[in-house]
Amino acid sequence: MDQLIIAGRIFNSRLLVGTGKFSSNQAMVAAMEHSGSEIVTVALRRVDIDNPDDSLLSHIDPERYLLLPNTSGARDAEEAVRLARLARAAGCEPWVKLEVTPDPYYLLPDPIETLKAAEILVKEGFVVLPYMPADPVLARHLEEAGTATVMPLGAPIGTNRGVRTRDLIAIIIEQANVPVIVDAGLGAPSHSAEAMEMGADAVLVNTALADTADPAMMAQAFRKGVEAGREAYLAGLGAQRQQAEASSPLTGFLRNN
Amino acid sequence: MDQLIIAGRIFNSRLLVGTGKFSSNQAMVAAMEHSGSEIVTVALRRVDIDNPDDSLLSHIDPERYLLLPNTSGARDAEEAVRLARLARAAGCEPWVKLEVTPDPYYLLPDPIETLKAAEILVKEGFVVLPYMPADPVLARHLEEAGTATVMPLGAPIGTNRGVRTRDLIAIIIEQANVPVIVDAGLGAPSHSAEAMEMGADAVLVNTALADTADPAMMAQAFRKGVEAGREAYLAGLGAQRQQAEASSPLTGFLRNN
Amino acid sequence: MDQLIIAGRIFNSRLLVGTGKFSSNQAMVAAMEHSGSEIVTVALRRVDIDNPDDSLLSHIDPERYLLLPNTSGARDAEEAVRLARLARAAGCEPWVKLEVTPDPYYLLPDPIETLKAAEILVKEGFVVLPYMPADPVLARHLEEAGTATVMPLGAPIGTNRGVRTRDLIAIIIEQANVPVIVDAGLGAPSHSAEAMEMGADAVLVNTALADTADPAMMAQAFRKGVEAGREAYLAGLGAQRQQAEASSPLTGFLRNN
Amino acid sequence: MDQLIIAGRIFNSRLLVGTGKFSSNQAMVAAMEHSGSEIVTVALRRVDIDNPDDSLLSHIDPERYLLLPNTSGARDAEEAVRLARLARAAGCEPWVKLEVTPDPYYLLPDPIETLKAAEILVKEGFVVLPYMPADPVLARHLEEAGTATVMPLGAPIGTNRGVRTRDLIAIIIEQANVPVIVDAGLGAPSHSAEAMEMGADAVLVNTALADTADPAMMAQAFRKGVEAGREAYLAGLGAQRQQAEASSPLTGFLRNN
Amino acid sequence: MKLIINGKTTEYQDNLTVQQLLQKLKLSPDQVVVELNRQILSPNIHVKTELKSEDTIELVQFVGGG
Amino acid sequence: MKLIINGKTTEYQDNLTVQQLLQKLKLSPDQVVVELNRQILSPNIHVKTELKSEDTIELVQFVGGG
Amino acid sequence: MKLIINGKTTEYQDNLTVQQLLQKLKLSPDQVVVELNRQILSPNIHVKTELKSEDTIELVQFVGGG
Amino acid sequence: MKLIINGKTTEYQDNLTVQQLLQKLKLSPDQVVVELNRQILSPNIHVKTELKSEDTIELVQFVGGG
Repeated sequence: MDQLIIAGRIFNSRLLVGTGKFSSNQAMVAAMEHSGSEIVTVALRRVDIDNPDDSLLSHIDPERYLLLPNTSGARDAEEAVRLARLARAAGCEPWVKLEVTPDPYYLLPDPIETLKAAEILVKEGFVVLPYMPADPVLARHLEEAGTATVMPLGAPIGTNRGVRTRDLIAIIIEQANVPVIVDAGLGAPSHSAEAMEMGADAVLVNTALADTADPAMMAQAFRKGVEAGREAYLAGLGAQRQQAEASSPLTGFLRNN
Repeated sequence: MDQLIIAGRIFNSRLLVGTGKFSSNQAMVAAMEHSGSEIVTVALRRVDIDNPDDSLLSHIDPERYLLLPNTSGARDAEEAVRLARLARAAGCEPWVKLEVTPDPYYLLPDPIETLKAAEILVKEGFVVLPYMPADPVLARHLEEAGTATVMPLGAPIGTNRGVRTRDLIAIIIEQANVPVIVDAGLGAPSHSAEAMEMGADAVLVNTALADTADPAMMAQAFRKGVEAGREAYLAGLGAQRQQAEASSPLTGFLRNN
Repeated sequence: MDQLIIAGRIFNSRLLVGTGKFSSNQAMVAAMEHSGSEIVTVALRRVDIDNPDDSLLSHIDPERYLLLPNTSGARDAEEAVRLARLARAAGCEPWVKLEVTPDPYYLLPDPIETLKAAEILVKEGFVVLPYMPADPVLARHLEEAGTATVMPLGAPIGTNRGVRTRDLIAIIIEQANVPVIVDAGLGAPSHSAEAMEMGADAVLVNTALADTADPAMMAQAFRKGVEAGREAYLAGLGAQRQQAEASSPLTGFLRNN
Repeated sequence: MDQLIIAGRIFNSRLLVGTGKFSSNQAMVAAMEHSGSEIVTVALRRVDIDNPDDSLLSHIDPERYLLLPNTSGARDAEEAVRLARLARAAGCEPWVKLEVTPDPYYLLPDPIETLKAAEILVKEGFVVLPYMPADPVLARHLEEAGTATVMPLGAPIGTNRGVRTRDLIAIIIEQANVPVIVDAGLGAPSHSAEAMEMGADAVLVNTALADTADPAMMAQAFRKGVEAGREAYLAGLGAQRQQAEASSPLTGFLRNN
Repeated sequence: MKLIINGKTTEYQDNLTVQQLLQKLKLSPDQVVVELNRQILSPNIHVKTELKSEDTIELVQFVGGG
Repeated sequence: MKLIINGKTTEYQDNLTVQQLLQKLKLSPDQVVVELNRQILSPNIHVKTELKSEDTIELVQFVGGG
Repeated sequence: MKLIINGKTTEYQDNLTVQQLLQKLKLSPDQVVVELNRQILSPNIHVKTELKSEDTIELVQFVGGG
Repeated sequence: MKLIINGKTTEYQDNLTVQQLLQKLKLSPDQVVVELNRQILSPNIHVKTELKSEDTIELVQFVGGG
């Protein structure tokens, strides 16, 4: 059976979903359920003392989903490490989606600080899933540092532009010895299918699910897109051709030539 | 419930499959079944007197699939009309996938002869599904001639290049009053999902299913790709952005700024 | 020397420019001059009786530029033929850029009516340059009808989207026996260079020159873009590769391995 | 006048050329001359004691070209620094194109080692032009380290695939305070024009010039492509549109509606 | 005399040739093409072509176009 | 009797109906369509359709196609 | 007693343990993580951890994120 | 005297300065850079730099590169 294995843990779904920006917790839960996902990301923030909202966690069944805290908001390695430790202290398993994004405008990952934080967190026993630029050499450094996966970006977060870094992600997939999870920028099921057809091990989606009239249906669409891409990859895709190739036999039509 | 209606007939699947180029009838049947398709295309050829192969039809359950004969091999309207009539005489319902391809190298459709044949066949009571260039004005002419659908090409037959005519197919979809079925060139589930996300009503695939190590799995992948694209279209896709948009709240990190 | 020959007439420039939408006649003339073009298109319209504007022709030196009237506005073959005859009566040489665009929204050419008009105009002795969809089979029909060139569209007029019909234009170029002029949609010099690198014989540009703060500089930029693409085509471009290839010798660095 | 300024030095050409892989020194010199370039890159290698080839330098006029030694072959910061020092000892000005490429297959730059080497070389007084992944955050780190430019890759070296990292290079250009030179992967003049239209300050080309039947003509083509793109950028390009926009006036054709 | 010129109907007191009409409208014959009742007139017959009531006249000229 | 079947000429000694020809060729009438001198024959008249020399016959069937 | 909680300074009359502070703020200890002067506190020591003036406390919780 | 030059070991009978070595190898000092035991030598000290056995010498020059 075709399974995704991260840090020795087995998953049957290859779609990770984020929990941000949903219009309601109900919409979020519906999306999670229809996505078939087994890993959901969450963020850490200060409690608003004056009106603390109800805990997100009460909506997420820990039996069903692995909670993957991210370090979003961290601008350098130190802040990322601090967030990861807080998340663990909150009772999560020691898994962390490492994000270090100094630029608040494009939210692109910092290769230097991400590697630095990864080295520290791995030493502290964390299972580290780093969000990273589509940079094959950096992917190798992270892998050597002991990260459980690499998570190259398809396009900047929330742009819905798809696998714009295609050539480089193909190289990462070819060279990686850990699962490659394409994260950020996947705005349509066709994008997730494309990533999987390329041989990615999984994809992570959030904005595209939150940013639609029907999160549940969109989540189901992404689920199918990911499965479609994976199955096509396993079955073996035909090569692109410049010349046409008839799908009907050309010979023997009703003429004599 | 979301259904595809062609010439008043209702279909629950939006994936049409061709029966050409499979390594065996068993592979073909497996692909048909896993595709979930309800419409399969076939071609007409001269019997090889010396060793007539067993009839294709014995492998296709007429209760389950609508047989859609094509006019492949026709180089002009007259040959296409002749083939359509022969197909009907063979006991098929009067449905025809109209193909007129004078150039045996790229097998591209002839806009002039295709329209001419469509006008004749519609008058003779055929339900005409014309394979055509991705040409919005021609699509209108065909629709005015009474065709049941339009079938613009995504890329030349068998190239597996995907929706290379994207801009023009988008215009056809916007303007058409009959179902738009993207035909030819779709080589991966992501291509079929992309076409459906654009608002196409269905897609037709053949080469990609025949030209793989596991036709059954590939057919299932395309089925999911088509469903994924359709559901995403119905749910409503987010727009592409130039700037990033955080999927985690950026404010209120553990610092005072 | 590398020359463009249309209907036996020799041109040293491979850039045709349109005269529409300029902010002033001065801007138009500056663009024409800096483009190096030898062929400029013009349109025919009713005189506004109440305030007839000064004649466009007084700004265009007939010694320097071949005036190429278009049939813009024509919605069918009859209107196109009528416009062509009027243009000739106005004293132009019998050259015409044939445009038949029934849809006022996307202004896409009508393959059926364009071919019909081309057949009539060729019989009447016109040198016909037809604007057409990027449809290789239609290109052959037009060539057989006796047109002097084919002018497939890169993208809908005025969209600045570039050679979006790349695959099909490549086939037209491969098969054509008359000059192929890519028309419409070329919004940047890189687009014109790309078309020429593909082997196009010339390109026609208008919107991109009129729709800029500095038409003269933009015209010069397109001139260079067209020349660059042509020269690269003549010199012979290298193939695209999947794998990297060192541009510096890799061996013999200061280590012993 | 539009000039390129790097580390306070003024250049009139925005095309840098490499000297690798030419079939002969004559071909190399012809390409250099026709390119109009003022900066040419060279590599350092061990002398072959048994048959030392004639010095490359004798073919390059130091009055006309700034010699820019690269550190190609270096797999880490230490090797890159060693090569830079050797180049300076050879009598070059202290300019260096910093390249650190641990992977001999795709020759992609190492973000970590490149930054490390840049910091050392800047301290030693070198003018550092670093070849780098198309990574906006890394570009900022390099700029803060004091590099004179950033040189993001368009595509892996020698692939001729063009500006495949377009979205990210656009962000680098938007944010950079030093010249952005697009390096590697530009295989056609249209690619160089595209990079310049995006606002790049210069491009570097080598493989495309060496890997053609006529290096001199190809070099001239790239020169024009770069100038075309730059002038279009300065003139101001029109935006891409989804809808067509007539280049001829649509009103007042010879009909009453 | 009632003339339909470029789709608009106009009244004229006295008879006119095409040449006289163009003069009235201040249009030089080398700038415009005249179509009279769907027939194109070559400039050299403007002078001897009498207009009659209900005639439909199209006056066209070149403008910028792509 | 000389028949041109699918482009090839064949000699037959005795007279044949279409039905008899199909039997000779071991083709079942529900698998093939018969075109006689460019006219399509519906299966129910195979039995009473006599073939004569120089007749041109096309026998076609369905095959896989896209 | 002056406490800096999530960046804001607040005055409290009487002494407090971390547990008591959470009760005052109506926050359940299994919903928030407490950081006291940059040191993370495990819930089981909330009860015996006395706060003193000028203490800097961060109270954080999980929210939706991608 | 044993010298390791560009990774290859060579025997020399008599003592040599760097300048003499370059002469033996027919290399002009303005074409190559000399690295002696990982130290770069400026050309002006070639003449007075004596080589001793086991010295590691790198001789490098410019070649075409991108």
